[in-house]
Amino acid sequence: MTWIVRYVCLIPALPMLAAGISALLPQRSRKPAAGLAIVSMAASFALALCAFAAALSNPSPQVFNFSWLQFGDQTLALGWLLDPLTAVMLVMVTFVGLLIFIYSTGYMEHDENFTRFFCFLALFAGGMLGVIIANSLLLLFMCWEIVGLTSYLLIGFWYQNPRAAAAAKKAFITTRIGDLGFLIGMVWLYAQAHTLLFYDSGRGALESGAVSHLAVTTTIYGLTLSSAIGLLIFCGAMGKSGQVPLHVWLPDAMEGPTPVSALIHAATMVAAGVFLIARIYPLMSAHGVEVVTPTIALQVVTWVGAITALFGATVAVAQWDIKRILAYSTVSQLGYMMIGLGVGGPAVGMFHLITHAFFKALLFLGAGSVIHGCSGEQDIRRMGGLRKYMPLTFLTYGIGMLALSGFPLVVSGFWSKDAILYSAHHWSVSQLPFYMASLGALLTAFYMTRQVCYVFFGTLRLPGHGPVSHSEPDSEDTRHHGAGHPHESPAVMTAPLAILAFFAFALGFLGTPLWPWFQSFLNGDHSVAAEHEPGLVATMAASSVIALLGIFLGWLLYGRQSIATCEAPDVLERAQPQTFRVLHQAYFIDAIYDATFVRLTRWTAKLADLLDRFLFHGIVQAISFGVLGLAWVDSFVDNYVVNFGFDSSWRSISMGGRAMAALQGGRVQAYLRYIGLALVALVLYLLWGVAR
Amino acid sequence: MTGLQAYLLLSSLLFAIGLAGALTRRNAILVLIGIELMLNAANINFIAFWHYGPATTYITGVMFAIFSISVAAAEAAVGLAIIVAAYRHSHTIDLDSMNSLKG
Amino acid sequence: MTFPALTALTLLPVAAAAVLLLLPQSSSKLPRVIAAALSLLILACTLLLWVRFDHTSGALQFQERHAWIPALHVEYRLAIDGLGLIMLLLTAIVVPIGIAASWRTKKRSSLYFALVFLLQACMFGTFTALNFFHWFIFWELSLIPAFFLIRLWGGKLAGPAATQFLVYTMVGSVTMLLSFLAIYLATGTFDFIELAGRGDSFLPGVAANLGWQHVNPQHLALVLFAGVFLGFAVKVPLIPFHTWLPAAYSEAPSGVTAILTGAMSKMGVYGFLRILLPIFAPQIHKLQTPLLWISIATIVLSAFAALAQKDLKRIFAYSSINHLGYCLLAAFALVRTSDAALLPEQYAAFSGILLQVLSHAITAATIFWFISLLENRSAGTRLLTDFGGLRRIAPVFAGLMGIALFSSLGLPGLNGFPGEFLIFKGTFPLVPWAASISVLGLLITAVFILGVIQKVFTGPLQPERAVFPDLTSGERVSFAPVIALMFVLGLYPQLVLGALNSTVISYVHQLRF
Amino acid sequence: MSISFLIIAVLIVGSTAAAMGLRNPIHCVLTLSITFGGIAALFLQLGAEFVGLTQIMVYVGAVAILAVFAIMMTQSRRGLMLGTFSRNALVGLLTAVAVFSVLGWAVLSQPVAGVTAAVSPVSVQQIGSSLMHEYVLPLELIGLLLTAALIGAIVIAMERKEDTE
Repeated sequence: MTWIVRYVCLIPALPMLAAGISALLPQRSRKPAAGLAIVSMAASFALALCAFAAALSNPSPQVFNFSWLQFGDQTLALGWLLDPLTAVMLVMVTFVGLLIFIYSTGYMEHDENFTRFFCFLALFAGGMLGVIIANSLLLLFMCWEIVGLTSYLLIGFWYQNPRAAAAAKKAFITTRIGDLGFLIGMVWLYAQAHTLLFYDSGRGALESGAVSHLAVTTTIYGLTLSSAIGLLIFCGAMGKSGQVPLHVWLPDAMEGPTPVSALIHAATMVAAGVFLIARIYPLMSAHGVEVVTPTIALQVVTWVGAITALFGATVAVAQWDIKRILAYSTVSQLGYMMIGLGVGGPAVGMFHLITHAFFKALLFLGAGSVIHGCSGEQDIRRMGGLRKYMPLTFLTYGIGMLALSGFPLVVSGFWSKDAILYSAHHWSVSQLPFYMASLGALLTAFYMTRQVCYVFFGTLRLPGHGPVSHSEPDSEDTRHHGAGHPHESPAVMTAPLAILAFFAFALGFLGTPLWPWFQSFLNGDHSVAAEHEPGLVATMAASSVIALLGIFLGWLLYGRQSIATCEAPDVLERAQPQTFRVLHQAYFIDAIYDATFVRLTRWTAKLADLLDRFLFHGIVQAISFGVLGLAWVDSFVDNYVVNFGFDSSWRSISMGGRAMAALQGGRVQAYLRYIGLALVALVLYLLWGVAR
Repeated sequence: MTGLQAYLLLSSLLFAIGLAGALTRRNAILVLIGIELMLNAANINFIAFWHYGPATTYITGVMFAIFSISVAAAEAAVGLAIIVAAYRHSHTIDLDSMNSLKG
Repeated sequence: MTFPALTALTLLPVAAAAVLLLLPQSSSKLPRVIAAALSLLILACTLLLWVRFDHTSGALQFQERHAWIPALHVEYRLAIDGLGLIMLLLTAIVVPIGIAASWRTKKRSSLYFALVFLLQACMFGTFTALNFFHWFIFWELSLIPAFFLIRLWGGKLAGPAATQFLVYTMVGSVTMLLSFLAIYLATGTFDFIELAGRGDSFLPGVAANLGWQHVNPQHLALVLFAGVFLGFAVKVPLIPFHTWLPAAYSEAPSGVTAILTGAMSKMGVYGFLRILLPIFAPQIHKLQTPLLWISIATIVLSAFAALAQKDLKRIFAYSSINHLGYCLLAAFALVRTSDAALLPEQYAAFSGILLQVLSHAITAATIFWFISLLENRSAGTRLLTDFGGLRRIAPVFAGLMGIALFSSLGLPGLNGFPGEFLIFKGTFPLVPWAASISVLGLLITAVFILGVIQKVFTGPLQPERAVFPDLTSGERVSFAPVIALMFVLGLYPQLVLGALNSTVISYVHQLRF
Repeated sequence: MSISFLIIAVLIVGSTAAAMGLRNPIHCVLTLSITFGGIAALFLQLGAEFVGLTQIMVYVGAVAILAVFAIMMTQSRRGLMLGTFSRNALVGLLTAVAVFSVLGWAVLSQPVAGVTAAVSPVSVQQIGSSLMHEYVLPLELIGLLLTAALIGAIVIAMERKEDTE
């Protein structure tokens, strides 16, 4: 075991430490807090590179386990591990995180809670890196929840805005619904495998011994145990990765500051679900000896991913908010990753995760730059023509857009998405996910083109510029001090954009079919992807056509004629107002949830309260009234039956007493006399007794 | 009449005289003295019974007499003190005018 | 003869109460300082006991055994194992918190704090007694200081609430007493350990021993169980025996509520673990399904009921029911099976209960402490609708109370999580359906706790709350150890569990059903 | 029945009757001391020397003196000598007569012969040793009683401040 395995825990520990320290810092120490966070992140990045190098030289999982607690004679161990999956994620998260930290110093410059922001951000980074290095499902779960907490804190960062507070709560609760499944799956796995460690020199839950036991044991509905547990854990992944139907929190999460959206809700945390499935892939894919079809668990993952991919893409077409478009796009891309995991294995899914992290972070940061430049404006109808004012942002944003659209051959997104489409095409269960994914890819290219046309082309439609707008602003955010006209962002913000843009290009070449380094690295030494497979070129051609067609359609509808005013309805809205409305409202899923689950919860709460107040309390009241009634009867009997007899006897005693009292004259000598007479009587009595 | 009976008769007479005094005198001090006389009569009985008892080595009677004398002394001291205190309170020791024990 | 440590520990709060009562009545500040110092002293003594406790042994320790009423075979018998130890510890931790939460008590404060100490003494007595005779004396005696604390220092409706509390728990106690009298008449002993050692056949034998030939012995055993069960179910409480609790908790002064929920409710849990499970395990095994349903109802319904409340104290009153529901879920699951393969799960469940009672004591007491500060700063109101946006003007208050609230929610890294995890880890393999349904409670807990945070701390600032001072530095310092304890127990639960493992093993092995 | 007994008996009865019958309390007490002395002589005659001497010391030496003091302290300012008899004197006298007749009858009617064995006077040493052995508890109690009586008498008779004011 190399030294780096032992110290890999420092990678999450450093940002956590930074968070702890800056939590104690006073509000005004802005520079120390930001500096601390950035330095810790940089150190983590350096360590992550070392870890990466170590994983390159030894791709088998290396672990460091320790005992966390004991119950009875049992020991619950936690630990961390280093394998290619961890190494890749570590580098990606620390690098993107570092860039976003730097960017945030510019973006959040004027915020009064600047210190808190970096505290939360560093805590998030710590939690996320903890998820990555965890060698125990429990440790992963714990860090997972901490990540959820920081997501909650950061979405609700502008807590005075009730919408942000509500969105934060919604995010936490929605992901917690998934986490309940995760928790049950985890305790089930623990009960069956007797450990929660992933790798423990042959005894781990993901190693052949435990997995083969789980794969042959069946439980309800003919599911194998491994699939059942895998699906329960997948619930957690669905919550975190915004898969339908638990995606509702992700668009609302855009209430948070934009760097948060970029880091947490695009690049890293939402990908944690994908990472989780990749991590427990041996469990998900375990099947008995004679079965060859993909396991139920992986099929479910694929279908959920496909539905999510198509859903997100369609909804993104009809959004106005620059960040909401990207949010739905993220939902959709996460769906792609799930498809990739389901049909092609961890390497395919993870490749898209990594490339997506870079270009989506780029897009969000670009969007942040746009919002910053437009003084907080987020509605794309009020933008336009920004390429003149913000050339650098435009350039990098364009690269991100091409990457997301899957522009053929040059950008990373093309290669990763192509790998997914290829695997989906060859899936043995059904072709439908392939067609859904293809349609989604077309729409992706389309809505990204639409967005770019709205934002960067045409004329400026900001209020006070160009044609005067009378519509009241959709967002009353005035957090950013506004200059009169759009302006390019400072270098501290554009430099990360440029770096990310470079990687949005370059990263793709790590995983092209000609040189699938990434896949072979992730799959360890048993790489099979190097050979040319049938249909590869055909799929590539098809996906190229799809992407180009999408971009063309977008340009046709939005770019050819520049949008003049911000009141002008969308082209699609004009053509299909009903459909557009449905899409704009994201199929009314929020409204449906409000009408069903939320209302159900509220009613159940009311019911529980009423039960309490009236039924249970009522029973108690009835009993107490019964007792009171008895008491009344009793007192009646007492007063009129018992007391009557008692009173009369008492009265006679009292009269007797009065008679006796007359004897008590108060004269001592009288008493003495009585005593003397009594003596006489006594002696007489005794003598009489003797005489007899 | 045996010797013992003579002593017992004497003590009875003494007792009766003491009782008569206690019952008839108005002066509280004399009442107390009457009571002392009754106690003395009892002491005579103790000694007489001891003297005429089965063996004079059983000295229970003597002991009783001694303890009785002690108690009587204590009683006399406290009783007289009470009388003095009562006198101070009501300026009289006339038992006919003292009836605050009345129930 | 060894030093009677447990008797001494029980008498210590009595002495503290005496000291407070001897203080001059004029000063209102002196009693609280002395009370705080004395409570910390008692805590230190309890910690000393913790250190001196032989953690490698699951046997009863610090035993004191004297013949008391030989004619009735009543002994004065005190001893603790890990279970008693953790109860003593949490009581000793909660009382200083309760005193701190009562810092602003003006009215007859020395009497107030003296009653608090008497309550503590009764709880110490309950947690150390092993003979029903004096155990029951302490159990009942604890009602008296609690009653007066609620009645005299409570809110507007404190009178009915206190009476309800008293009568309710008395009814439970009476049924328990009747059951134990029947057992005593049949067996001739009041000793818990001896009764637990009698095996599973003695309860059905009660009918024969009493000479009740016409009674079905199994039915009689169940009736006896029900009597004792009612006593504890009211105390914890379990739904539907809980209706005294919201009123009592919300009407009592917050400091008292902190003690009621932090320590006194644990008397019920302790009763379940010390008395009900060892002695009545066969009956619990027989009635397991309904009992599990009761605990599920407790968990889920109380969480939903909390969601419907507007008053902060009522919310956390229900939350307290919810959290203790998990303990009882695990306790009932313990007697599911005697399959040796599931022993680790039983260990986990029992360890989880122990951790959960400790962490709930700390968390709930701290939350009520915060609520008392909130009340002091807002002229007594504690309706959710009266607050909003406090985080802006009281960030430290919001941050620290947020930590306590997230601890109550079971966030990993804080003290609420390890206990809940172990409970689910143990309960799920034993009774999967019950564990699966009761996770719903975790979700609803999150909903209402986040709702509290949302309504109190976020959003625009309410104008009438514009003057809301943040925590003073004194308050920050006094909160620091508690918050630190939350982190320590959350990150390193072995600190507590390591001391209790032997108890866990021997306890689980003693269960016979 | 010896002559000495008769003489002593007559002395006792006469002085007692005088003590209970004279009007002047001082005279009463003076005659009373004769009674006490007679009783002491009776004890001596019966062989109980220690009791007899105790009788003289306690009654003649202490009680009688105490009574004289009490009488002097309670002399009314109006000079009224409270030696007279109460209103119900006749009833009291009758009661006393009844008591005497009953007692006398009881004594005479019973055959109480008594054992007139050789009288061996009881020695002071004998009394002392039995006081310290068999009767040690009564002795202690008597000691306690006397102490209490001493303190009590002082407390009761003590002049209170508010009385003097």
